[in-house]
Amino acid sequence: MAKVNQIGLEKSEYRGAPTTLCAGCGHNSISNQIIATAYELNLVPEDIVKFSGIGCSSKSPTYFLGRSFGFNSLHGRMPSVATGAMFGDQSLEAIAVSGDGDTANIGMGQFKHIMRRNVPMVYIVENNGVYGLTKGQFSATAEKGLSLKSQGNNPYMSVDIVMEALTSKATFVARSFAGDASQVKELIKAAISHNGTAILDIISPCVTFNDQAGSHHSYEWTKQHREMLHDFSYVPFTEEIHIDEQQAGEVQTVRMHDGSQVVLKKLERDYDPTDRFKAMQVLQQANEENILLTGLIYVEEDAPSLMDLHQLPKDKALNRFEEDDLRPSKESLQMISSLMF
Amino acid sequence: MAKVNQIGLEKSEYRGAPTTLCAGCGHNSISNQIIATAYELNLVPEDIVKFSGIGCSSKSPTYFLGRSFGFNSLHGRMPSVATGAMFGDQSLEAIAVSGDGDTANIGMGQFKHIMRRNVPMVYIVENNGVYGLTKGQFSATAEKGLSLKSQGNNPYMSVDIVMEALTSKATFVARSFAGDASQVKELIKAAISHNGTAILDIISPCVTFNDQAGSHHSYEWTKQHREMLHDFSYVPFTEEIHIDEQQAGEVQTVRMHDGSQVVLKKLERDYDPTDRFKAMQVLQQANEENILLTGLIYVEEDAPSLMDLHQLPKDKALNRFEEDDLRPSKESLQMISSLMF
Amino acid sequence: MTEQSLMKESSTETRVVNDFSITVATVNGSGSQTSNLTILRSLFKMGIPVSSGNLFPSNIQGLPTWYTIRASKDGYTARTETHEIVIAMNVATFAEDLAKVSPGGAFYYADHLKLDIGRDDIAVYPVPAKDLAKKSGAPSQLRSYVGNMAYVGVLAHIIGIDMEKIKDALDFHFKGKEGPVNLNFGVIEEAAKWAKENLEKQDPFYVENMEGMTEDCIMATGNTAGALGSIYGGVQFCGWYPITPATSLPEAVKHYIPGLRDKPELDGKTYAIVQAEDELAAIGMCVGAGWAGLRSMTSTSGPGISLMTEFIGLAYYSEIPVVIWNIQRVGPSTGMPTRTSQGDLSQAYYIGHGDTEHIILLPSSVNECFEFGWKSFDIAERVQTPVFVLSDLDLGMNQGMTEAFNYPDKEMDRGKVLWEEDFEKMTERWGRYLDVDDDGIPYRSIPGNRNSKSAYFARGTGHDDYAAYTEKPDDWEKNMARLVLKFKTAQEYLPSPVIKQKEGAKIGMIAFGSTESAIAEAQDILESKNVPADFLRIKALPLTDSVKEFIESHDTVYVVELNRDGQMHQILTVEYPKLTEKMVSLTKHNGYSLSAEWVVSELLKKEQE
Amino acid sequence: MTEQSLMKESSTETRVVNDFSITVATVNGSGSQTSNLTILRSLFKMGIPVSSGNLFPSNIQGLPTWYTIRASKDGYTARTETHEIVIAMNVATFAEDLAKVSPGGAFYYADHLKLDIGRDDIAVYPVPAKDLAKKSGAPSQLRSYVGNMAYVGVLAHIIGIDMEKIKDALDFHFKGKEGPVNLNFGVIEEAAKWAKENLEKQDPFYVENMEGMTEDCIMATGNTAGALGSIYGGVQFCGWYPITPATSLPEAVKHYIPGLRDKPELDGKTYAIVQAEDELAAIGMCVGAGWAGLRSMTSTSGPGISLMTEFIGLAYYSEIPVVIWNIQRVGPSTGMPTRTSQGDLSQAYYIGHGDTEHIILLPSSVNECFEFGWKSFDIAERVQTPVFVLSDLDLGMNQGMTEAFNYPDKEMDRGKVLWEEDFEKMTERWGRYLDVDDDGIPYRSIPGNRNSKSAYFARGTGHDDYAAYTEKPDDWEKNMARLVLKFKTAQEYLPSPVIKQKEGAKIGMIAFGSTESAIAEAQDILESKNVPADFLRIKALPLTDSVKEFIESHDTVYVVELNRDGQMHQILTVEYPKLTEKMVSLTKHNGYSLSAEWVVSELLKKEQE
Ligand SMILES: Cc1ncc(C[n+]2csc(CCOP(=O)(O)OP(=O)(O)O)c2C)c(N)n1
Ligand SMILES: Cc1ncc(C[n+]2csc(CCOP(=O)(O)OP(=O)(O)O)c2C)c(N)n1
Ligand code: SF4
Ligand code: SF4
Ligand SMILES: [Mg+2]
Ligand SMILES: [Mg+2]
Repeated sequence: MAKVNQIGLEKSEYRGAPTTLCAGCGHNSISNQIIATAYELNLVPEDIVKFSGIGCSSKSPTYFLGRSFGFNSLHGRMPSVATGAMFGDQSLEAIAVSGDGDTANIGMGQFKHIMRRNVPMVYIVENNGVYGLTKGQFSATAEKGLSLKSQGNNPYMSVDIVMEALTSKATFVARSFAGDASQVKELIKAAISHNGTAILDIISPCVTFNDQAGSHHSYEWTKQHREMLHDFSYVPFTEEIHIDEQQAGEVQTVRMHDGSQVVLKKLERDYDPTDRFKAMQVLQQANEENILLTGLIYVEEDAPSLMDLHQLPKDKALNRFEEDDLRPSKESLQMISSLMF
Repeated sequence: MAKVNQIGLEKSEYRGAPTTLCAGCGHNSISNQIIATAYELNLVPEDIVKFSGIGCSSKSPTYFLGRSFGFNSLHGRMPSVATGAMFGDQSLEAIAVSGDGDTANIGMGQFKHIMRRNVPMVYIVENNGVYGLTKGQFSATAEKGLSLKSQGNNPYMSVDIVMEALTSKATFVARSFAGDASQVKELIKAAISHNGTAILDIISPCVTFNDQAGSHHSYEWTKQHREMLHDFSYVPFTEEIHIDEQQAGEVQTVRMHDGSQVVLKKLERDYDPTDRFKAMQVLQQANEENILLTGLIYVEEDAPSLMDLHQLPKDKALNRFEEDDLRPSKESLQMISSLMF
Repeated sequence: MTEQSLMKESSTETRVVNDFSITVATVNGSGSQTSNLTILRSLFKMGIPVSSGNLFPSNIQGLPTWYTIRASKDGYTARTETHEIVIAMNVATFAEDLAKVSPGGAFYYADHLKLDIGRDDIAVYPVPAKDLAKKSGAPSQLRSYVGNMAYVGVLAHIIGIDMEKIKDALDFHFKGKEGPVNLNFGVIEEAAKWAKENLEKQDPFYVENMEGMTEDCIMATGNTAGALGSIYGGVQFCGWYPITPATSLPEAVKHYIPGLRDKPELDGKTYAIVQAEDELAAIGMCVGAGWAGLRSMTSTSGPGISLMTEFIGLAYYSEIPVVIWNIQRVGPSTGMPTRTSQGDLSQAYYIGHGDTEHIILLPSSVNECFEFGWKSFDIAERVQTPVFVLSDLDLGMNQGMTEAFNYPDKEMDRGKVLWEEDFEKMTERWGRYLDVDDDGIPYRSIPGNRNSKSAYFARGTGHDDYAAYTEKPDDWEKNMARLVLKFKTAQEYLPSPVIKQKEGAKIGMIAFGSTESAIAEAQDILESKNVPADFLRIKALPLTDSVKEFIESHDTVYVVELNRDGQMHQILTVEYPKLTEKMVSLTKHNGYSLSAEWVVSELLKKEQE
Repeated sequence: MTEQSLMKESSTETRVVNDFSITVATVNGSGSQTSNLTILRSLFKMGIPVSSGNLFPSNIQGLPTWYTIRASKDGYTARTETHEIVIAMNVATFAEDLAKVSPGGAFYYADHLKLDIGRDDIAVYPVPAKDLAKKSGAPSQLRSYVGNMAYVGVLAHIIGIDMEKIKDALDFHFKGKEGPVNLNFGVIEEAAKWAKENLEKQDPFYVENMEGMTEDCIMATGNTAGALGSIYGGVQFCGWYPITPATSLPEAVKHYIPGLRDKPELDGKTYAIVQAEDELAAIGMCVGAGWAGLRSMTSTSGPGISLMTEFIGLAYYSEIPVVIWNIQRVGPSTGMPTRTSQGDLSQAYYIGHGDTEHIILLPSSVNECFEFGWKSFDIAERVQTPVFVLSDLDLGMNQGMTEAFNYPDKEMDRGKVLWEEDFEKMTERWGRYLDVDDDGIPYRSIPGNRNSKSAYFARGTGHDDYAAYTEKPDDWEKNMARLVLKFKTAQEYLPSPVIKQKEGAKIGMIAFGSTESAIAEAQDILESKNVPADFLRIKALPLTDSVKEFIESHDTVYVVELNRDGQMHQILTVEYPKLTEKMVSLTKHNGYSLSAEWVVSELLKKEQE
């Protein structure tokens, strides 16, 4: 018999349709980590809802969590669709996948505005610096000067998803690399525990159009220039955290909204992910040194989410309300009419 | 006889149609400073082209520089129209006016992308925290928690135009206040000298919908919380700069692309506007202290503009080319055909 | 009444009672709205049928604006081409306003505008606005506002408005707050007194209390009515972006919904209203919400609709209910944002790339804005598609007299939705786009449904009956053919046209939306000229068969509309190609609402051809 | 040729020469394109008229894809419904591909796909793809690519492709680089040799060198042709955003323009190409550039057009020239991005809120894509309005045989533009929107004009003759009426329809765009069945009078198109309401291009009704 998790589901029950992406595409690795996360966190697939825009990356929600609802929407417009949909049943957990083109080019406006509203969702940018699905044009995250055979030189300044998220006061910002399965997975877990928009910028190489060694979105470059901010691990709220006395000074824990915690063990740097401005500073420095920092970059656990702001009922999904609660009484209409001079 | 400037124009020749904005609107003050700038810098009105989106602010180009071409385009889409139009005659100087709604709400995407491309233009955001023309709804720059009688409380996080510009690697970023005519004027002068996108975030109170004392976009609040980064003055390239020896340590000069210079005299702070990251830091701190910093926040003079990148001819406007240069020869077509297997 | 005016009155043969229009010319932002509404409301309270039209500029303060009130004992509410009474408070348009007055009409003007009159075919009354404002003791920034009350008083005296009703109107306006009521009423009384003492009645226009026409009526704007209708329709999500003249609809939702829908026994709100960053996001949120099972709506105008094009196509093809109000203004492009139009009809009907078709509701009155407010949700959820409600600036923003709103006479129709228990009972395999009932309408499930068979992946890409991605030619064709069938089915859920007949009519008129009042009035005028014409009003698209029958049964049918190209005429031509010879297009499109006079004269011109 | 096959050949009564189709089934991303193009090009070099169609999925790698080559000695280039030769290289679609082969046809398959054949009505040939790839010594990641060359060799031997021509084709493909040419040619020769030794000819299909049909022809895609046409039209600005199937057009502009337009005597470029952040920005830039006097263009597909709606309305109303290519794919919504369609016609014609109307060019061939590439700029600048060029995926992305491009036979028409010297000479007051010539087309000035009278403030809001803001009803009406006149004038600048007559024809067919080839073939088939039909091809909208005459002069006219709702039929109905009885709509819309067989059978069905 296949192994099951605590709610009795096999890992296969978290899968979706077979992928139609290229063999080796970073996006597939991320899909696998989403599957692993959901399995390991014992999530009920029916409690999850998936969103995406258009692109190779945005196709990927077909390839995980086949038992969850999902909406493959329009290019660059996933944030608005997710915002509206999340009002439907506020108990659902949203996992959204977008691409760098989908998010930073056509989707820049909606991306920035979803963070202002702190819509509760995991927002993964599968960042490869190009438009995969339309065959390799530069996206806004491509580094200035990147040269691609079919495209020439990229003349424009690049967008840094993480800096954008920090500037927009996003309440959870992380970066990872599709090649680092365990970091990706732990970060997704933490993101799921977060009450608000959790931005995950994941470098996810496009093996077909942008994986040559020099490119900042290639496996090779990323592996060589990556530095972890900390050793990151996620502890579900059901488990206790044990920290050696010896380690104490080296470890920081952050308590997530749902009671789980993330444990950050110090590596090279002293890094406090609850200080937004320091985060910007450290990142900026790393950029200048050509270092790609990964890990949990910023988190703010006490900001209200959009659903909190709109005071939705706690016990009943908005989409389960019926005529009784939705249509005011006949008397009220008379009252209103009498006000209509 | 009325006074004329060095090219023999009266100030009135820089005016436009009579304003139809509200009496006391900050936007009118800014229009006046644009007029004064053009007059004082001896600009030929025909060498200027104006752009705007839609809003009270975007109406204002009708009210200055009546002898310049202009395009009152679509809501939030001025940046793209300006980008395309600037290819027409690369010798023109572009002055664009937008509103906070026009720029930070519907226009967020285009705003961010114009900076990536460094389109040569002065981009003024007449920032009042509301939608004036549609009667006072919150814009994205309205501070969180702002309360307006007809609108209730603003629940969402605010957009900081200057931080956005810095994050987007804009090459000229400044902030001012419509109530400070001389600072506005000097900054516009410097912006005009800049070769690239010059972002000017000007707090410009809406006296009709958002000028109550507590509002961060009111005359009163701004006057009380404003701090100047430096004493800023613009020196045209025709003039020499004289700096006392005594002052030397207190003064920084920045040479603009056209040879003019800006002179920054130290006030409270030690501030170097050529360090983008420091700029972010200083701003962030000021935000936390509820201080509105004004002045030249960042400038980078050696970045190529979009026109440089596209290697447009230096001596002749692109829109003056004719058939001779635009239609390849008959022979070339035969050559090409022979390649069409 | 003074003796003098009594005398005058009895000597005036052509006494015109409750049947004329009053136009007030002011500067916008000068606070004349309270004055104008006070006149309007006091006439209404006197039992006189009234309507109003506000011709305002696209800015906030300082430009000319005209407010017209029509009093019509017969209940006509359309714009008229004549100006019996004009009140000139704006120096900039003084000459123009003076010229406008119909011969035999009355001209009131602020007496500090010392300008030449030079017309002797009209009655002329000065209004001592400045003096009275000064006397009122109001603070200086309020003077022009208070000054506007002066013309109310003078007018009230001259045409005989019931002072009690004026008080009522002010009471209503200031929600009973004594301070402002008294201040304003004081000025009005003062002005009336001044008029009594200084002016002599020279014109034939009077108002008198009347009965039988307005008792069951209320006064509201179409946008308020639409908002209330939406609330009674159970709106759960409203995502919107400000744009004139659509803004006041969602703002009214926001204003009224807490009082009507918040209940102590619920631990939260049953709705959410989000001002989006633009129209793409507004409709995106609405589509998301509609997909997630919420009654979702937006309100915008032409430019906003254009921006929504891609999303509306997605909603059509992925079959998501959403209600879209378009309060039409004059396009193309930014056009004239503060003028009225019926120019977005074809756009709404066909919007989107590829083959599409959309349901459109066409309210003609404030009352119907309420009705379509709730019905639109039933239709959208039943048919699983976007539903447009096409109102316009005239209907949406002007205070109009209307029958009191009727409480919804049907239970909510949530359409074919499957919840957990439905899936548990199900024996066959469910397909999101499977046509089980042969009516083209499939069954949908809603995110949050915890049954493991209920989930599907919604998409704008080619999909088969089971919502799976497909590029197969037959899948595509089958699905698109089902959509055609679905829109045929839709017809039975749409409001049918209404027909007003005239005896012996051989010709007909077809119209829709806010022009109804002008057409109905034109019908009466035509009858009086012995040109009886029937009138069919289209309430919805796609068309139902009775429209066809109407055309068939008349010699000529005039399709009257407020746009340049005759868009409804074009749609009728496409739908009924065999009847094209009978249809004649009559169009007007200059930003003004339709007048009966224009309809009559254009129609008679064509009849004579 | 071996004795054996010679024998076979002479014994085959039904020898079919240069008249069949070859379909290759592969996996996308497996590198079969070079093989397929090599077959296509070698046949073309043999003088055989050829066409190709690539049916590919909307992903990058790993899904089934089919490439069809039609060889037609009579020069027909439309898709056919029959599959005489099928080459199966993809295990996933093996059964389906096998079933597809027409009775009497030939089936080639990669012999490592060890699957059942089980049909005895067809010839069957294994292709030793894997073995040969291995033998070639190619590195492992190139094996499937090299393996694809194997079917070229086997096919070449069996149907008799001229080996020299294959060499030519490879030479062209690899731009003469010896390494890859030899490698690939080696595999092909090896495979042909293997076939010669191991296979026996069992089918009737042959190719032979021929003359007289292709000598003046070249081979290109519509998108390449459109790009070149634009370059010869003097494109100065191209703002675009990637979308299938429109991407390759701007990419071709970018590829070809430096070589054709850069000149040593100029100190810079005479063009700029900007990949925008989305379609709203792309069209925004183009509108800005068009306003600033540049020949400006964009290229997109349905979803992109939908996003451009608001800007296109602005360009219509502020009268800015811009060329918009829509390479149509199947909508609504994201639809089927890699399938062809004519479904965006109505959208293009009427796009925008308010009353609008747009010029549309409808290229039917690769050659015409070139022609409309340059003409579109002349028309856009002459009429000062957006011009759509509606191509489609089939025409845009498939290599098609076409007459060599004709160099523009007219000087550039820059339209009514005023520069400094014109203003200096001017005596009257210039008005940007003044109709001086009574043709509805005003004179425009361009930013950068240094004459102080030349400036104006462009706007999408209501404007008068002098471009000043106005809300006056008469200004609005007058301007909109002028636009109607302008579009009437436009007709004289548009390409006229072409008519192909058949003797004794009482019926006609109307079509447009890429379906021409199918209709022309259908015409011949119909003639052979004694149903002669004339054929009018619409090249542009708005329609010109000859279309009307064509309809009038036939008993029935079939309007044939690739969409669901018969969009051209609808437009014809609106334009010619009196002729509706004569028009019958024939539509097909499943993502495939039209076939003559379908046209014939549908038309005959209707004729019999
Ligand atoms: C409105 C619109 N414009 C363009 C496209 C074409 N398109 C599809 S995917 C894509 C880019 C995707 O890039 P990215 O988001 O980086 O995803 P990736 O494929 O690289 O994972 C584009 C431009 C579209 N589908 N819709
Ligand atoms: C597409 C579109 N949506 C909405 C509008 C309506 N509208 C006009 S101005 C405006 C907001 C302007 O706000 P801002 O840019 O801050 O300018 P302000 O009036 O405050 O100066 C809006 C929403 C429009 N004209 N076009
Ligand atoms: S093209 Fe690139 S992004 Fe798309 S599936 Fe292939 S590797 Fe991944
Ligand atoms: S409404 Fe506000 S922004 Fe608009 S003109 Fe008046 S003061 Fe200025
Ligand atoms: Mg990408
Ligand atoms: Mg504003």
